[in-house]
Amino acid sequence: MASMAQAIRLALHYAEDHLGVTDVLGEDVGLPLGGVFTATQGLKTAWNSPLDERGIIGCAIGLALAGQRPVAEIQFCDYIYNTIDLLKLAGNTCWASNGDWNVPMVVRTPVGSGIRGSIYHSHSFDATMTHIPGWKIVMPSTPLDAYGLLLSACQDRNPVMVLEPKALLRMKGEELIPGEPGDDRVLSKMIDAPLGDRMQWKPQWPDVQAYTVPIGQGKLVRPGTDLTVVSYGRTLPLSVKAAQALESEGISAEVIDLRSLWPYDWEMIRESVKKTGRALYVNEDTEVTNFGEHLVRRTVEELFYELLAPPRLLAGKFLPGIGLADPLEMASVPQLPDVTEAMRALAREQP
Amino acid sequence: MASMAQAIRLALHYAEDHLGVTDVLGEDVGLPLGGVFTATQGLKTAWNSPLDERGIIGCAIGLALAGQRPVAEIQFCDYIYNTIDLLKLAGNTCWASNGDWNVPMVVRTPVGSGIRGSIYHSHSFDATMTHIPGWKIVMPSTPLDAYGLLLSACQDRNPVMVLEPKALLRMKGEELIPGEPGDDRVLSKMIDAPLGDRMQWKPQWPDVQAYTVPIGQGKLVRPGTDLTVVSYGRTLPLSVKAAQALESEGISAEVIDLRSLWPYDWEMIRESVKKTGRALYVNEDTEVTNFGEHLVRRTVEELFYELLAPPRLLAGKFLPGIGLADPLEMASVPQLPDVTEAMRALAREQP
Amino acid sequence: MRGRPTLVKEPLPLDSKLLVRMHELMVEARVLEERLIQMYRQGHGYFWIGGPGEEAFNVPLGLLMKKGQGLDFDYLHGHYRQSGTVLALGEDPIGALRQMKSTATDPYSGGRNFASHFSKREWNIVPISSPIEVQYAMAPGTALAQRRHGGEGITIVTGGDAGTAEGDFATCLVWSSRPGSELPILIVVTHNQWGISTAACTQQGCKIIADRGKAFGIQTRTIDGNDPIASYLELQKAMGYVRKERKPFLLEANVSRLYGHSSASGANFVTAEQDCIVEFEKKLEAHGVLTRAEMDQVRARWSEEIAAKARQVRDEPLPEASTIWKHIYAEDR
Amino acid sequence: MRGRPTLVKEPLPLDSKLLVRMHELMVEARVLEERLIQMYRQGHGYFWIGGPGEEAFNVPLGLLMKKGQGLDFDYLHGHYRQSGTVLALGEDPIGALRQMKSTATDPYSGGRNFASHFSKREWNIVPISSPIEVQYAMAPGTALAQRRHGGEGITIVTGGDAGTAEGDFATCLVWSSRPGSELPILIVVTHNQWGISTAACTQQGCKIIADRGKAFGIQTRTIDGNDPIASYLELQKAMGYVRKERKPFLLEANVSRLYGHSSASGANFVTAEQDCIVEFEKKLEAHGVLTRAEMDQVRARWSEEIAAKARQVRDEPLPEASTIWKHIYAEDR
Ligand SMILES: Cc1ncc(C[n+]2csc(CCOP(=O)(O)OP(=O)(O)O)c2C)c(N)n1
Ligand SMILES: Cc1ncc(C[n+]2csc(CCOP(=O)(O)OP(=O)(O)O)c2C)c(N)n1
Ligand SMILES: [Mg+2]
Ligand SMILES: [Mg+2]
Repeated sequence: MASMAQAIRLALHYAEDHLGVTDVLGEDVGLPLGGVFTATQGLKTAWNSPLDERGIIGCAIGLALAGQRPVAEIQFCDYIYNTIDLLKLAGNTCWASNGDWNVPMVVRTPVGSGIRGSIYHSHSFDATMTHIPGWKIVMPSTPLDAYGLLLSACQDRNPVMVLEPKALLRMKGEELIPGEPGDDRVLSKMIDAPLGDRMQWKPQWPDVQAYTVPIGQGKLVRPGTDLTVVSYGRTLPLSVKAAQALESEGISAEVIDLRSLWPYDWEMIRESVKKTGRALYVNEDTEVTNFGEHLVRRTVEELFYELLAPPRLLAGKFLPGIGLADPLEMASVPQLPDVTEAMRALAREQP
Repeated sequence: MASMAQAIRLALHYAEDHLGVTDVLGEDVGLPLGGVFTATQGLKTAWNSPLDERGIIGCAIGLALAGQRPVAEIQFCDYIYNTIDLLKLAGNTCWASNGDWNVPMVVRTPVGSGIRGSIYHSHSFDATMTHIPGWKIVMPSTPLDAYGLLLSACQDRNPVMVLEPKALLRMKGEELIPGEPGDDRVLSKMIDAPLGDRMQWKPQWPDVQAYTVPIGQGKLVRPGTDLTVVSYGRTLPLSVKAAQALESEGISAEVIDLRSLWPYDWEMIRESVKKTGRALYVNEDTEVTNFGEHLVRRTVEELFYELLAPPRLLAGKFLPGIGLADPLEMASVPQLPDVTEAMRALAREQP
Repeated sequence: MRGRPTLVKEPLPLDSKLLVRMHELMVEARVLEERLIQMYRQGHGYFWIGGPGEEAFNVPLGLLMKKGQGLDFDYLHGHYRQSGTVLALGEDPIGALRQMKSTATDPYSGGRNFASHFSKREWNIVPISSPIEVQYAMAPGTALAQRRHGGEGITIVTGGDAGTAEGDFATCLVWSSRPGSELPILIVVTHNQWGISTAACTQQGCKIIADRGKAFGIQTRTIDGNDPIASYLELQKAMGYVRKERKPFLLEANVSRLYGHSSASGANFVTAEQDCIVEFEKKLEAHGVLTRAEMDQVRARWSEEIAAKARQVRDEPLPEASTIWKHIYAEDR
Repeated sequence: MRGRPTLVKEPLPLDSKLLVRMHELMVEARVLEERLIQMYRQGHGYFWIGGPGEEAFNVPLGLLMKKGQGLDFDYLHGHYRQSGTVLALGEDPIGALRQMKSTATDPYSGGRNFASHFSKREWNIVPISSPIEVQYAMAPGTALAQRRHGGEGITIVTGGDAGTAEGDFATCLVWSSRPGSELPILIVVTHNQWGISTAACTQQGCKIIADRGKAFGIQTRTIDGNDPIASYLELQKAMGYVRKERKPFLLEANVSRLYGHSSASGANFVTAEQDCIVEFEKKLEAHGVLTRAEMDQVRARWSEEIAAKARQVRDEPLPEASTIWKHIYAEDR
């Protein structure tokens, strides 16, 4: 099964061939590297940009205004913070021009911890991004969702931010992408660039098919009755694992993979929380002015009287960075024991 | 009584003379203008910078590292969004160097709506800023608090962000700044730059005195028993007015001026909400991933079982901008009737 | 009584029909701006900013643009002093009045944005936004699309002198001159010596802004933007180069700022700066292209016409509060 | 058997004691970096990035710096290839090993930051941070304080070639050259022709990066940063100018990148690029400054010494989890 990085590559290939993607631009996305996470290897429209994030986002906006379909990459979301004004501009251009112009661009950027990235390769971007109006924002936790969400993003008439959880980029999926060969080694031979000189290498693309995950649709990953866990990205598989572990303690947790952060599937959350009366939101961004706090707010706003316990947030500590040493990273962002414990505590909480 | 703009000027003057402030830098802060809101007129260390916000924040960091005490101005917070990475850097330098370096800088920037600023002179910055660790963040709603908070900011060994509510900059206070002459016309003659040629003009500074508002301390502006309203900046006086109006309906609202957004006076909020059982958070930043949502989260996290109704947030609509036309601005951010209605509804809410 | 001025013999280097047209548009633009200022003064608008003093450059720019939608035509990434260009493209001045008044009919933003924040997709006029210099970061995008597309369409980006201190100006130079990927882009700086209250000479170690292009191998030129004839000829050359060679050109135009920065600084007429229309009219008169009386008539005609439009706009409704929810996203088609 | 090389007669332009010292430090830096790479390979660190290939430039830079704390001394706003400079200032290499291993004893970040992210307030070494080019935006701040303070202290900022595409590089040029407020700052670009996998020639329309200073009236120079003697002499001149004239100088040094970008790209030795130590050793030998045997000894000595330090570091503890809460704020004093 394809890894998430391979799934992204396949999606972009499909989007180049079928959805009119004209440019995959960013630092080191073209030859010879094909992206620091290999996500853009072999793509025919990939080209290396100058080392200038403002230029990358600016150029993508310009391309989009000119009717192209750019997919821009910011190498790590840690380096996107000098472009927030431009992201806001991309998000307000349609509104500011009263609908005259639209900006059909996609930005992809790896986010989060899990690869020992230290202070500047561990940032999360969901809190900052969900505060910027005019964008759609997605964050897959499986290769197939990455594929399906990217295909949706590349067809949207609005700017779409794709947050790619670094920790999951190399993880293989459990579902085949339509058209993907069943054998991983075969897939790798076809689309992974060889070591050494790649300038002559050409990928052999499998005939992948259209498959879209509509933006705004969550996924009920695991049904349950005692509490609702809503997560996305790196912490989603942890939530599933924790739910599995807690089964033996008689705790039945329902787990929702939000997948789209904006717009998001409130319907799915609401139905679940109405059923369980307990909600835990899990993400790894720092916990002050965090998107999970928005979800907590909405939960109390609309479901207060149906709650059996306060909705909880488990998120990253409010620290200036994630330290490199193992004990530091482990203590800074939610790990499996933290998720398990938070779920257990909420399930058992009594007034 | 001094206006908030005058109070800021007096504070910076005091800080130049007594607290070691070395540089008041920013676009048009020096001669001849003294700031687009007149807040830096007549200051001896004020100097005009190039039109480059990244340069302003970068230079201020460098000055602070070199042992100076810079106070940087970003002309409108709408134009600070290309410097978020640098703000993050200022906030993480002490932590990243394990305490070796500190960054004693102050950044001042006008925020919010209320002057018909349209899309790019109406932004709020409290949500974005409270998500950046390592900073202290204050936002006065009266001239005296502006004075006292600035004096604290200029003595802090850490970066401090001062958010100045545009709508209140020209409002006069109800309390004298220590040393301020009682007569407004006298004060104006002394410290307001004349129209016309100012190159030769020198202010005559009143002998203002030390007065600090400690960072982290809220102010209980109005005691009450039925609900707690926590606000800051432009919406604080609206909350007070609404509370006064609701008195006649038999609703007794306690109003807290948070003043410091980070760290903030949780103690004060907690005691109040414990007493009233109802909490309304009011600000004008856009409402998704909003700092008020953090306060809501903390409220349910710690006080859930003492609440009589869900804590509520009244904030700006999640829109790409604030439109210029009157009906648009009015509909986009909380106005007096909105605050009054939100308070009334919360006070009357029954399960 | 002043006599008829002696006619200068040597002919002007532009066709007199064109000169008359340029004059007409410059006056139209000036009258429009003066009306906008008046509207501000009378409370029919919250804020004024605009282009009086830049007509001699902006009008020729508009006349020389290839107007239309899509890659075969010119893209304009302008800033808030661009009225002369937009009028020269053929825009009805009523749009600017409507935007000033924030009416629902405002064709550029539906009452949302400040005056002089034009936007017109039909003519490749990218929405003008208030933040200084961001247009320089975006312009390489449309230019890149045009490079790929071929043809003669080019991208034009404009901004002020003080703004070149923002990194985005450098971004534009870097992205426009990548070896083998040079872009068909005309990079314009209108140099009026000011950034709000801050004099250029106190901030700019770079005396000639156009020189910043040289290290990148970009063709550069600094011109007298107060002279519409020089502007026309220089723009023609520069745009011709960009169109044909498909390479960047950096053009710095020295201009005036005739009503100060904006209404925030009073919007009063500044007598110390050269007025391009006065100078041009002297020249037109001296060369017998137009008489004083004819020129007075042009101004009177525009004053009347624009006053009438302003009256029309006065009664137009503001946008409904509920419209804030419109166009956050472009709908699917 | 290779015979003793013929001695070159004409003397080298630097004192031989200095040459021996420079060689010593260059070897120390190289051995340190090779040890760091080895630690990465053996799992004693998560990530390596560093300066092998830049020793010929970085060592003279460190030797010529005025070392100390405060405005009278030089500030260094470096980047992640600065080990040669830091060692030349007299730093014990064990600090770099500790940072590589993320131990609690890491003197630069307490186990928080990546390798080669030095910080030492005592010597005005501003914390190196990972984002490319932000140091160019901050450096004018320390330089401005020094301009005001007077004396001979200057600010030095360094970064790579690809990074000059960020607007912050332009910001540095703008802020350093304000008329009447010129800053005492040495702006360095180490040009290794690469930004990770991207070749400079594919991105830089600006063939000579130093030329970007010219429009700002900044003195500029492009030098062979692989030659420690040339580097020393050129740095001496440039730093002397900045110290005395209190004006900016932009110095571009062509250097090699001998182990690729970082451990992310394998950290393998690149044979195609010039190795400054090999070249320097040839010269030292040819001029009779050091013999092959002496130089081999230098390397052996450092290899041993640094290996011993690495063994020492191996057993040092990692920071405690609870330390994450330390130093978010500087405590009041
Ligand atoms: C990013 C940003 N910073 C600050 C401002 C406020 N501002 C508006 S115009 C202006 C001066 C612009 O000067 P210049 O670029 O020379 O253009 P001019 O107005 O002189 O035509 C400033 C500082 C802004 N609009 N955008
Ligand atoms: C703002 C930012 N963008 C991207 C990166 C990722 N990155 C690290 S090093 C590098 C290349 C730097 O090239 P150059 O400036 O030439 O320095 P060199 O590594 O060649 O010395 C990139 C893109 C980063 N660290 N910071
Ligand atoms: Mg100007
Ligand atoms: Mg390089």
